[in-house]
Amino acid sequence: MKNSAGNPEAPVFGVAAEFQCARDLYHAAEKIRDAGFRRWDVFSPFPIHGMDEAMGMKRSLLGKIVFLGGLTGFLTAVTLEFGPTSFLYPLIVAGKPTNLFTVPAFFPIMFELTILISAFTAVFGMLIMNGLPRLNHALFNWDRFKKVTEDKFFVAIEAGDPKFSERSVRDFLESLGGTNITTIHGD
Amino acid sequence: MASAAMEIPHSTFHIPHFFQAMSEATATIEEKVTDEEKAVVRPPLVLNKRTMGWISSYISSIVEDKTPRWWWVSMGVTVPMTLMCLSMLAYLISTGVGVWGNNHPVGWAWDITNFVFWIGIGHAGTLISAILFLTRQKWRTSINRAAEAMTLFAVVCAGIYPALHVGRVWMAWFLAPVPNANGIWQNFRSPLLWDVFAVSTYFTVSVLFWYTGLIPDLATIRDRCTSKIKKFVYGVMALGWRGGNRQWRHYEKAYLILAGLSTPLVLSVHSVVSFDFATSVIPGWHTTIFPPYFVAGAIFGGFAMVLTIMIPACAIYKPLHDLVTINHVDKMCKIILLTGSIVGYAYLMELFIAWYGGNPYERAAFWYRAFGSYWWAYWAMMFCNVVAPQLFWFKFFRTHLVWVWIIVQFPNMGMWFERFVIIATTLSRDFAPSAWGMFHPTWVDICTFVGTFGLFTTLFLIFIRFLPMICMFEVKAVLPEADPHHGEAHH
Amino acid sequence: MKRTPNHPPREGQPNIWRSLRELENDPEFAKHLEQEFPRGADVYEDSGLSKRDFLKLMGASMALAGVGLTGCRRPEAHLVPFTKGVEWTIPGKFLYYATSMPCRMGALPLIATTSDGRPIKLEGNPLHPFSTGGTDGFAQAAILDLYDPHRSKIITENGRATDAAAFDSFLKEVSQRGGRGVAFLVEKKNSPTRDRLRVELEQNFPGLIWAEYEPLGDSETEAANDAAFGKGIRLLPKFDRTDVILALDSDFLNPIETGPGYATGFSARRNPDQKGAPMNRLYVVENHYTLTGGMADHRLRCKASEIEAFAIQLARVIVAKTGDGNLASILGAFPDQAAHLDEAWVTECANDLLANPGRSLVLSGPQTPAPVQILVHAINAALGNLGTTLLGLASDAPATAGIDGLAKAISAGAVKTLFIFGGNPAYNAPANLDFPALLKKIPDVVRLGLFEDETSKLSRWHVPAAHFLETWGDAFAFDGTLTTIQPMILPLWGGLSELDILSKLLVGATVEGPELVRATFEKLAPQNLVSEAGNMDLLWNSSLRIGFLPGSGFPQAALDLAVSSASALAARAKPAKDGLELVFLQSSSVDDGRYANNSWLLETPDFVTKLTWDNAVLVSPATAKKLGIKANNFGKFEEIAEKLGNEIDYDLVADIVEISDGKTTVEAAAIVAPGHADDSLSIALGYGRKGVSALMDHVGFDAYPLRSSASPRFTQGVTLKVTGKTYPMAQTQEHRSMEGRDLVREGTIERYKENPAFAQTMGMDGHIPPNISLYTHPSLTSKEQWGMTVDLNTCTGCNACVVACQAENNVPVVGKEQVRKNRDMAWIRIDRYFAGNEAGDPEMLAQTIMCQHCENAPCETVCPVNATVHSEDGLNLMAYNRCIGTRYCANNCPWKVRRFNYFDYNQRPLDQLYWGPLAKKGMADSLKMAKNPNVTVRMRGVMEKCTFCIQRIEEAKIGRLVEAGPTAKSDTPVSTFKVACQQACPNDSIVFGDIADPESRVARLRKSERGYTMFKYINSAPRVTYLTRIRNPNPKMPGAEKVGMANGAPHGAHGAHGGDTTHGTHNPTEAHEH
Amino acid sequence: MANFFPKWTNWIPLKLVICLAVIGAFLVGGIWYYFTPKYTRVGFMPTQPVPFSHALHVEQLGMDCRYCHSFVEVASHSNVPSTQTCMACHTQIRATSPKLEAVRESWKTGRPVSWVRIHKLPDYSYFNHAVHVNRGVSCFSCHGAVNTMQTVWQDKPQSMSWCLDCHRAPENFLRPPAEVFNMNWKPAAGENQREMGMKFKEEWEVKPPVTCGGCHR
Repeated sequence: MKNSAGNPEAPVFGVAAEFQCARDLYHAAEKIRDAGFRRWDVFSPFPIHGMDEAMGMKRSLLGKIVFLGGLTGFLTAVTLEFGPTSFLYPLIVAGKPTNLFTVPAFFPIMFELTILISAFTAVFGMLIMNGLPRLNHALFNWDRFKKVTEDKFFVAIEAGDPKFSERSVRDFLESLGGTNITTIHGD
Repeated sequence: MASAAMEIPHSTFHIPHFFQAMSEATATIEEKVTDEEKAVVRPPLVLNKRTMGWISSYISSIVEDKTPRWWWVSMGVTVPMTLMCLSMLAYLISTGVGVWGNNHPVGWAWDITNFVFWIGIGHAGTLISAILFLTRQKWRTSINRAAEAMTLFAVVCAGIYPALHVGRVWMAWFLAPVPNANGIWQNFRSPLLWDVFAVSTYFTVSVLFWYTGLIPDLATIRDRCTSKIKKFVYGVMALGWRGGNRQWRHYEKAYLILAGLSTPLVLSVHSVVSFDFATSVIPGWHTTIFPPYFVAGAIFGGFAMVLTIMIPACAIYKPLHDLVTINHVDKMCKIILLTGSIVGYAYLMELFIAWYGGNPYERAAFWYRAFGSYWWAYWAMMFCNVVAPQLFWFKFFRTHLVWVWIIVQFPNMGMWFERFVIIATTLSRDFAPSAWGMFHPTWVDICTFVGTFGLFTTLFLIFIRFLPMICMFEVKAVLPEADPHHGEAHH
Repeated sequence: MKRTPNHPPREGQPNIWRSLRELENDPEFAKHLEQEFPRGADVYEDSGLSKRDFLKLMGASMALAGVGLTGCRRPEAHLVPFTKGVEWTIPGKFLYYATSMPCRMGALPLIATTSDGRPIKLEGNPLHPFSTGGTDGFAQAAILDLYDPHRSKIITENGRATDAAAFDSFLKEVSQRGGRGVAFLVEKKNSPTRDRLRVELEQNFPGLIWAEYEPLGDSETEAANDAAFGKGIRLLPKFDRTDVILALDSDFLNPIETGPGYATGFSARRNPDQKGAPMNRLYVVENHYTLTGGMADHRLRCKASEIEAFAIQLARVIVAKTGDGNLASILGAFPDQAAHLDEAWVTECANDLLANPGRSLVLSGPQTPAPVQILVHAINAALGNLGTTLLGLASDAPATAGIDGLAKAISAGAVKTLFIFGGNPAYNAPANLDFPALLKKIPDVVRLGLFEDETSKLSRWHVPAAHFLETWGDAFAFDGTLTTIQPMILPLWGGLSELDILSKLLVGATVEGPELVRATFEKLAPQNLVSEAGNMDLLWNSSLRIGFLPGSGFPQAALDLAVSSASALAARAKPAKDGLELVFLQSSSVDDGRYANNSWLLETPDFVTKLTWDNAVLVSPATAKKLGIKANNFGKFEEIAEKLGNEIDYDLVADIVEISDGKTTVEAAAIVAPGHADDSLSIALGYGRKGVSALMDHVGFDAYPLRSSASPRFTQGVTLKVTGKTYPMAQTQEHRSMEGRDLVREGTIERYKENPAFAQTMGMDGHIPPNISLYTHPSLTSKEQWGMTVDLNTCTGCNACVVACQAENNVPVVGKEQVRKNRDMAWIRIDRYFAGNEAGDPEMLAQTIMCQHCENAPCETVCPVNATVHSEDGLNLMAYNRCIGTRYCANNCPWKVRRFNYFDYNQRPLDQLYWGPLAKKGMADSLKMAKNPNVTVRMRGVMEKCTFCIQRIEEAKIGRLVEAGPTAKSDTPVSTFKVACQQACPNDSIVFGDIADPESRVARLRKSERGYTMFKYINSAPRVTYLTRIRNPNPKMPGAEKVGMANGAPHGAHGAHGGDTTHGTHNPTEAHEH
Repeated sequence: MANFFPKWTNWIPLKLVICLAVIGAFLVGGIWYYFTPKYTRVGFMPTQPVPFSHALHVEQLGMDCRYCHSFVEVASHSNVPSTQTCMACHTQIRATSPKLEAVRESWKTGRPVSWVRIHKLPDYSYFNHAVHVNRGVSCFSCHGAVNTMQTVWQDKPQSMSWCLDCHRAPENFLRPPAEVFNMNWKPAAGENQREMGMKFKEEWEVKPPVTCGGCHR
């Protein structure tokens, strides 16, 4: 017999196994990586140090995106400040120049806007790259998976993976020391 | 193992037992430290070998269990205060700024004093989260959540003042650089406009930072809670977090970046606030020392407020002492001692420069601060901010919660006096003696200020009731068993 | 101006100026003024304004645009044109008429600005030979009196409202009855028409008693002059010929005491740079600080009762030196007394006078007793000043009874009908007469008054009086120039003038037009003038037009001292008693009480004490200590601060004292007044009125009960007791010392001669690096560049500019409570400092402060919304409608001249400011009419400040452009205009103009070596330049070395700097006077 | 057990974003269009107590603006004619027309006709007609083709930025002085408004104020 979660009629999402501690999960991940799987993931209550290498993933792109965000913020500020002050409606204020000499007075706002837009890009960039918010997910069909936010560790290899075949994957996970190996269906 | 949490009775909150509760807490911590833990070179961040399960279940239980009586009691106090604050503001807007004590020459008084006071308090949170995160100070994990929340609520209180101290609130939208039928724009050279941008940016970024940190913990609660409503609410708020490593890796990156952005932001906010004064021509305001000294002051007051709030919180939820250890308190006291001394140095340097600079107006200004009609405010500031914190040189005062709590009240008061001294006394006597005049607060001034404390506490109470007040996933991450090589030979 | 289809045709000569320029070169035409104002029909609503006036108001709604800042919504607004175009009025364009304000020292010639038929501003008439354009605070505030909603509006009989018919029939009855028992009690007005009618009236009413009463009048002077030089002689000082002046208790520089024009020539001779003549020198002997005392080179504190002793001592020296027989014999008539005043002072002063025979002048104020004035005349005679620096004028005013005479007649039952024109005897008659009781004795008392006051309550009839801006009239200026009074508007509430009632009594009817005045005019107009003008009509019209009969005036009279009669009067002198004396002062706010309802004046601070809304007993520091009067009842905290050496005098809380002359006791707050004579108390009269109006009642303390006809101006042997009660007072300036800062800069004439620019390097100004700016400032491109100079050498601090500004710029009144909170709104203020270390006897300095229109204005850079920016012609602009009220600009203003509307002062009653929305909204219609339609009325929550009268600047520029039309006539100068404060200044201390034009006066003065700007080191480049105050001490005088040392002594070696405060006050309490 | 949230909820975020974007766009656009004087003021056409037709008087009878608005060249504001002015003609012409009842009434009683104001500047801005019409700015530039209006309406937004458009570039509006009151004037063929305007601007030294002080006192 095999235990499964979700609606049996629904297509298979993948096969998942449970691990007891971060260490086991870490080594399991290394093996899965070496086995050459593509579409799989490990799940843990907290980020595990060094797991990226263990899964053989490159650095997140987020940094570069945020840089662009910051640049946008900065340029917005420059236009926002010089536009009105020097071009749209130049006024004599305290005998101060409207040319480049006035930059010191403009700096604070440039800085703030740079930060603001960067921060927005960082957060929303992260969410989008993580495909969040996504309230419904096949894994949520599996009751044991609830523990992932408490103290349990999981591995899931998705059906979308070219090397995926339910039987072999189940055995493979078993060999890695995974428990409660379960086939996850959608709903 | 979740059952472990259930055995712990929640101490119900009685004012008389309050301090006693705290001192007990101190005592219990001492004995609970086992020999093994003592042996460890660096004291462990979490005491009593608490497991991940215990952390989740205990912290979540604070949110999940039925509302304790003390909570209702305190709300019963703070909500009316909040309402008082709001009614005062209604009176202010309907009648005019004249209901406050402001006058010529003292155009700014309690309004801006309270603004700077609150915004200052609003610094510790993001500072702890950001700077300590970047400097890999693991001990921050157990206090940053509450501290950040405190930041937000303090900024909310602060925001009230600059927004409503203006004569024509209904025209305040003039501050927003939007195209309009009058074809006129803002003066981007005005420190006040910098303030608008700085404070709003600071608030927004802090919210993002705070919420980002909340997502995994919200997921925890989502997965634990049983009632449909909670499932829905926390479910939505958790955005469907799954804790997969492909998420964690972007998540951590984002968090790192936010920390990196917040750090200069924190420093910039109070610097910009200090520009309100530093860029003016008024003797006593026109000072280059202001930005660093304001920032130091803000951290100083901010940490004081964190302790003021966390110590009682831990006294109520005793087991939290395993997470917020005496070690944390000790570290924060040290920071208060440091920043307090920086501030003290700044005070003395001001006086020195005033004398050394040879500008008679400057000299007079500082003479009046110390010995003029507001001498009492000046010396109150000196004592609270410079003298009182020196007690923290002694480990005893850093490690006995009752003492800590009492001592940190001085920075809280002192920082208010500092702002009052800088703003009101300076204005009351500047260039032309013919225009000198005193400021006297009115009952509206006082009630509004007291009211903001009500608002602040109310928001904080709501926070600890409905959101995990300690960052669970980060605390788990600093447990020994979180290390993927935990207990392996080569480690 | 252009012709337009239905523009009124130009024939004849109107008594109108369409602009002040037209006054210089005008087209001729004739038009009678009363046709300007056809009788208004019904009365509009409750405001009681005649409908026509109200329509004028509405018709001008566009011009009146300004009341309220409600621009955002779109209320259904209406345009209400006239049904018939009112001739000469162009909606929204000002018309200027010449008129004048009657006052006790002679008429005050004015030009009234009217907008759509409403007079909105009064200014001095620059053409008038005597006043030459000066005004005073009272004249400036007269507009408010005109529109005061509290003015009485109906005729009452025994307190019950009745109608004109009833009153007329009463008058008819009186005139038919004729015969004895009719008396008049009037104010001094110098009106020839009134005198003419009075004489005619005396035919109908044999034994008619005509009494004039002025509580602050010059009866003593008249007595002295009559005795010394013969009946009806007036003395006119010629300051332009005077090198040395000694003023004995004479505040001759104060326009409210002498009327502007009296001191003409003084300020010119005060100028150290004048060609040909030396700068004059002023000695002052007085008991309390007056404007004149503030200007003195040498000032001696002296009890008012000791002035006599001083004069005697002075006379002795002069007799000794000159051996003048007349003086000797008059001196002999005085009871003998030992000299006990500062011998050296008197002698050196005398020597200085003797050194300048015929170029010196000794003056004694109207309040000094007649014998003293006699002696002063004799001294002037001995110094050969009669006819040179002191001229005699022969006025032929018919003799009048005093109030004492009238009182006798009343108590003798000889008065059946008493007409009281103006005044308020029930309140201000000498206490010993107990006038209220006397009034009750008279069956028929007819009271003609602007307000229903104490006297009205005791009168059978109260008749609302017409304001002088509502009536025809005439008056002699002090020098006898026949000055006309023409109405600017119909009586708002149908009041009657004195002339109306007199003519009703004479011919049984009032005369609508100027006939009565015209008749007098024709009597007085000399033939040669008539023939010059062509005919009487033309002369009359041209006189109305310029406001006076040119070439008229009292004839000169030779002054020869009538020794015998003089000695006889002198013999009445009694030596001063020891102990406390109480001196009754003229209030700069309420005069003798007549302006008790004028909030502009009540909020204008007294120049010396800076008190608003109250009067107080002034005591010298020493006497205060002796009597146990505290300078202020501080809180504990402030007391400690003062112990630490700070001058703390914030938020004055004064002690209440009891002053008693044995019979009567009066309670009043006492404040310590530097420079006051010891053992002497002073208190201003006219306060403590009751039943005037809600806001004005119980303002200050009434001192009249202590005043008797025997001692009208000061009384001796009073006792003072500190009650232990306290009284909060509202001062606009609490601090007294300059704290060693070089705000007001002064020096002696010697120092000026040796380094004319000494003031420019005083204090920190000696240390400013040449390249103080980091960047180059944007250039101000406009052709005109506006600037101002204030000459501290001639500014006396008389407050005329302050009230003028209030009237011109719709500056709101805030009330005592708000002033006490330092929320007064004045755009221009006069800072008063005391300098010099002698606690009792400091030097007093005045400095007029208004927005300095800094080119690099600190206020501008901090405004987040660009509500205050700079114009190309150098004005620091304030756009109220953009202001959101952060108050940052005010904080960052070194001069603290910016004013914030903490409440809706214009729209809410001052006693309901804290009620918020519950308070009554809106201002009385009549007060709306008083507003200047060209100046926005500011709302709550916005900042405001001096604009350099931008409305006048813009009008002038627009005027030029309209003239230029489609041509480039930009070379035509902006038409001559003055800003309000400059206009009002009687001493010409304020000069405003285009500093870009090197020829302009202001440009030349700015370049003067006396010129300096305040707080120069912050590099805000102010557009207001102050001219250093130069003193001319007599080196031989005791204390001469202290004169002109307000900024400390120059240290010669260190040429670069002016004062020794250069290096700052290590302890700012240094330069303290105590 | 199954998911707490059904599958379709996964689309909510995307839909939400799109909706908000659209709503936001409409909001901004709406305010931009409907809440500016261009919309709120232009076209304001109240019914007047007297159905006075400028079209009739100006276009057909060829009356000059200045016949009624007599002080426009000398005063800061252009006066509304007094009843007198109307009656000057209407005692003879149309002396009994019911349309003129209000005018005759006013003439009898002396109570003025109260016209509904159309062009209302805020109280704090001071506009001066005289200086504009004397320096080559036509009535047309601010009031539109009043000569063709049966009932007058507001033709221009008369907002601050609108004023500034001309004050910054008067050359686009200046016309020959003779044509100021000619409501039908157009630059003749071959004439270019801009060039002509430039010429006038230099010749007459036209420098309209653009700082606050020009209009706000």
